[in-house]
Amino acid sequence: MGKEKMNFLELKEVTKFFGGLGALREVELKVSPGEIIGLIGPNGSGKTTLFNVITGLYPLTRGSIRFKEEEIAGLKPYRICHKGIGRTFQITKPFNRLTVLENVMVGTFYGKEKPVGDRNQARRFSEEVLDRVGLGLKKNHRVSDLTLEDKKRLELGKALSTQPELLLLDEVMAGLNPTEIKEIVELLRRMRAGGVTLVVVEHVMHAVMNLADRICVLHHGEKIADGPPAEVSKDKRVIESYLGEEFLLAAG
Amino acid sequence: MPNKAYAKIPGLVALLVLLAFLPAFLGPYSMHMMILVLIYVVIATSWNILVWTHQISLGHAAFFGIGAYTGALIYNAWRLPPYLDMLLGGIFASLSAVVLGVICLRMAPWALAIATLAFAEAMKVLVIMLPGLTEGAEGVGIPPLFGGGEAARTKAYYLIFGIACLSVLLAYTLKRSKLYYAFTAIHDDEDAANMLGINPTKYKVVAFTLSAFFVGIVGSFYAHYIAYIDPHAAFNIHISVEAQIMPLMGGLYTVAGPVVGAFILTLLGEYLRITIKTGYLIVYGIILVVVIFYLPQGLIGLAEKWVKKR
Amino acid sequence: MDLAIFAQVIANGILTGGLYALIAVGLTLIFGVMRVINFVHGETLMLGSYLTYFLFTLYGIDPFLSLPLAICALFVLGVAIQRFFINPVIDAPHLNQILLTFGLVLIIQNLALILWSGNYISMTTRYSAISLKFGPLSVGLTRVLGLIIAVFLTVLLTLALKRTEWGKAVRAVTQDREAAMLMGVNVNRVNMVAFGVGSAMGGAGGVVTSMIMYTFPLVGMLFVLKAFAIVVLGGFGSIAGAVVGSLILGLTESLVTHYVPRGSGWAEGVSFAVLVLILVVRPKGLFYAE
Amino acid sequence: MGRFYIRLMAFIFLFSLLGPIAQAAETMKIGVILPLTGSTAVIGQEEKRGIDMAIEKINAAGGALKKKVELIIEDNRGDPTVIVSAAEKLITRDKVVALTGGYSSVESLAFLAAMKKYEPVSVWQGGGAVKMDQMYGKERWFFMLHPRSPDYQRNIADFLNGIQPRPNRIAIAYEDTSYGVDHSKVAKGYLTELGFELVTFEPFKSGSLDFSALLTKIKGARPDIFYWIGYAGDSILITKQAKELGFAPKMLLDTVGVGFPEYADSLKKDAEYICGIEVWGPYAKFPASVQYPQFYPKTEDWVAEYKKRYNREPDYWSPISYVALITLTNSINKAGSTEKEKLIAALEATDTMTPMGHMKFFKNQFGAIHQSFHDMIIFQWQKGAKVPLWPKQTAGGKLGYPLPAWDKR
Repeated sequence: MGKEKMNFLELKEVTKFFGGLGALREVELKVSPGEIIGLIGPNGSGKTTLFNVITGLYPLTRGSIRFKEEEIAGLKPYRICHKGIGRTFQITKPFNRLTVLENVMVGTFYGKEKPVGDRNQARRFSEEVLDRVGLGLKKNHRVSDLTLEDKKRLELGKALSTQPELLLLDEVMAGLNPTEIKEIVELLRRMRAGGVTLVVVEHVMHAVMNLADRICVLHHGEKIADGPPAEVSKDKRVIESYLGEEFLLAAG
Repeated sequence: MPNKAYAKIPGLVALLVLLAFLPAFLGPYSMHMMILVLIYVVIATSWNILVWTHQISLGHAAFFGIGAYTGALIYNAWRLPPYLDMLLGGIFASLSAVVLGVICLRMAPWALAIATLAFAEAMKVLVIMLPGLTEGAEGVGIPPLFGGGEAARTKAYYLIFGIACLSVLLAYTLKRSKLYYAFTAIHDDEDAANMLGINPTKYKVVAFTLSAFFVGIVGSFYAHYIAYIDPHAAFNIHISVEAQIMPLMGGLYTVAGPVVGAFILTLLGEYLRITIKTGYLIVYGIILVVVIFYLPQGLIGLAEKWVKKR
Repeated sequence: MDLAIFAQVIANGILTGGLYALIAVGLTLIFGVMRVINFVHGETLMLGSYLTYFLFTLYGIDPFLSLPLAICALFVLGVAIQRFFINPVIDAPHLNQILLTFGLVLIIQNLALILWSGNYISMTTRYSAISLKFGPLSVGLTRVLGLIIAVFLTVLLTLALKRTEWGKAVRAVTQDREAAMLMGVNVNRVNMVAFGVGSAMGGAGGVVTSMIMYTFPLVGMLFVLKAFAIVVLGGFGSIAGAVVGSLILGLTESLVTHYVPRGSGWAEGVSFAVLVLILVVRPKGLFYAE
Repeated sequence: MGRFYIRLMAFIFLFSLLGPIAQAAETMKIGVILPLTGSTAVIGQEEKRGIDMAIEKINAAGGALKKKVELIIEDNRGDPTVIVSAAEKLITRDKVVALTGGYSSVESLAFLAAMKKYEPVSVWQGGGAVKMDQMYGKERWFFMLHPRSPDYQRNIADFLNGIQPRPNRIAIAYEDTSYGVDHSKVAKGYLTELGFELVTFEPFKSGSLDFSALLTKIKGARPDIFYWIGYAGDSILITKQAKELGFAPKMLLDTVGVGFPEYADSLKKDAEYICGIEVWGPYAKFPASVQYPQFYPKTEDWVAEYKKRYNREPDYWSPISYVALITLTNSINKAGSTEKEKLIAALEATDTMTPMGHMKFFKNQFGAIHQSFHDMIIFQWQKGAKVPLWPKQTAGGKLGYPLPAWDKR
């Protein structure tokens, strides 16, 4: 906020209705390059829907989404991917018929408009990505043999394989134990250091409060707060509607 | 992995050599059956490509029929070389697949299955109702391939053998190509594939087109070989059904599966027909049920299990 | 345009649509609950029609009396088929299920062919082929009775789905199988009963078929493709969709037959084209709830 | 993986071994191809009844050339692809001396196309399309027992032309198969030639679930005569729905669909006054054969025997199949050899009375050199029985015309 950098991602009056049901109402959001934004809110508040709208899986009812000064609303997901936005899914979506390495190679092959043609080059790059997310040793495993943590890592790896500039992460820490969460947080920090901007949907409060530069809170499809973690965690509406005990529990 | 692939080569070469020298050993009837087997090898292999993208077609008879009619009508009109006819049959089938693919792509797999079935029926109606163009329900006769007779049959065998090899080679190459990654990603999770930069529509149409191409070619080959084609035979739902049963029996998603399935089921079907006089289709049905219950991965899956155990 | 004739064409379309609906409703119920493309449905129709035929010719039992009998018999058969054949592959890919049901079709059809020969048979009751006159309209009594049976059974099924515990469970499973399972719904039981009810509807279709047309061992094949087209058109699992889809198809065929030269030959092709066009606009069918 | 290929190859090898195995020539083998399953199974089974009766008698009379005649019966499911496989098998593997069978023109055309290279002697009862005559009529090895579509339609046209008062407006509907299309074309030619007005000329899908739309259209055209060219189930449904729609023109006429016993059994009094055409009916009165009384008794006796055996009325497919097979074995005996030219000569010399009528091959005007049966009978259902009305000299009753209203039948 207030930073005078170029607007990396800019959402204006983003509104999404399912039938008569408003899932997102006039959401505004600005993301600068290199930021980590935490996106929080109770279940059903519209976080995942917001991701789906940004990535083009759902058509927008109204509003505008600009990425690097270019309108991307209405583009198909694969076009948005080519523009440099990657994402993970809350329920991991691995390609079960492929090995871990092959999963990542899909993104390497197709993630950019001009795909990597050379197979060996693609394989090397994919292996690097796997090393970065800590799956280097499991590259030939079947996806079905992976633990939950590894599946989440694979989600990250697949997203990274498209060489995104902006990454939308949907609950990559859910269901993991504290040690695993720590590892993932470290991984995300490294990714940011590597130049990737992150928007993180997360329920694990202490982790997201630690990680994020800024926190956005969604409630019933509306943005009710936006600011540095310390500020947001004291916001009355946020505590009432969402954080409350849960935050205390998580912090404890 | 590479070792395993090399281990297959001697067997494969032996099989090809055997098939290449088969005409020397077989009587005319067995040759006829082998030609039918190879026709089904092509159909099953081609159909299986579509499955890689999780699209189920119940209407491959449409591509077969389009190929057959293209071949027969063009040959009767202009007497082009049969090879060219077959190529044109494939091209027309592919074109129709592009149209069908573009129309049906947003459908769920089951809806697509029914839509393709309807497409085949609609094509049959079209052929019947346009007798000026197609000679309608009475069917079209064509001079037999290579002039008929036994020598012609051997030639026909090598021709279909070549076509079958090409279609299997296409499947094999595809399986090892970049395209296979896109196909499988779409198969397993279309949204996730989309988010990794894959345009599902495009690759589904590609799969449809490739899948239809060789089926159109063998449709045209069939018309030339049998020397007579009619709408009910060309757009026969049994072709569409066999196209699915064979890969399933052999092993879906694999390259060898449809080939094995086509061999076994064509020969088994004929064997049952001539040995069990009444109700052999009951036995065929029972075999189908047993395969689905006890061999869901097909014979290739079974073979791989054996290999692993050893 | 002659209005009287137009009215007759519409009436024909509606009556045919009613017949289609009777077959399609059971099919869509089965699909909605189990996501199984069930080719056996045509055979339940065939069995229902032979049952009716034999009860009538051998024991003189009126088709209307054999209706509850056929419904019960096919219900039991449907439950058995579900229990022993469909249930084991309920989580298998669609394709395996399609081919499984296809295998069953081959078995049942060819058994029937051996048992009852390939003859086309039909029966004549006191009220068959009697025509009812409504002004200029002339319609067959049995067709109207068939429509009444179709409406009655569809309404009954809809009420059962709305009002009973089983109905609630069916709707829960149709919407989201996993969620229903988590909510404590006995999905296995729901599946079995749904398959039984669907098959019973097919059997009822057979009773009507044997009255208004004819039967032979392959009669199911005449219906099943069209029934699938209707189910897809209406939206898989939607009863209302199946009814509307049936009427659309029935009316399309009737109108095309009457107003297009050589229309009877084109009718089926046109109705398939309509199917594809509707699916282009609504890929999941008319009444598919997101 | 290697083992798997070995197994596969073993399988192929075993199969190829099956080919050359031929039994020692103890018996005289004759191949029969019939649609015993599939949607036309009803015909195939009727044909088989005639063939079963024939083979019993043939072997009781000493077989062919003093050998027992062995039939190898193949089911082709009514599928033209399967008929080719079946014929290939019979000729090259079973080495049959001759072939008989067949049902539809489509199958027959596929059969002929595939068999041209072997030229097996075939006494064939299937198919009536003129296309067969034009494409393969000159084949010396091919003998057609089935009347041609013009035989049917010429008789129909003359019959209609002779009705007093003469009808004028005729509505035609035909099934969308080779059979329906071929017959309708020929019928159109003859009828327009005689000055009839064709008020509709509509195809319908065989196996339609509903004819009310088509019948409403035809009813609206106000024909004197409704003539449909359809089969079995379609004929039953068309009759039912014509009544439901109150469609009662002066005459309802079909080709062969209304000839099946099941037609009248199913419809009872609604079948009354419906007219049809057939090659033969159980009411026919042909005398016994002079040369072969053991095979060809007078029609009445043959029908009685059939009824005793099968407890049903024969349709013409039984006797035509019966005659086909016996013609073949008789000719083998007469030729004294199975050598092709001698056999063809013996077949060409066939001239006998049969329960089906006079059996003799002649050149027809459509290009075929071997056609036999061509007399047709037009009948009307009256009081549950077929009454022959045409040709006039053999008429067994009076035509009910114009038809009474449906409720007065």
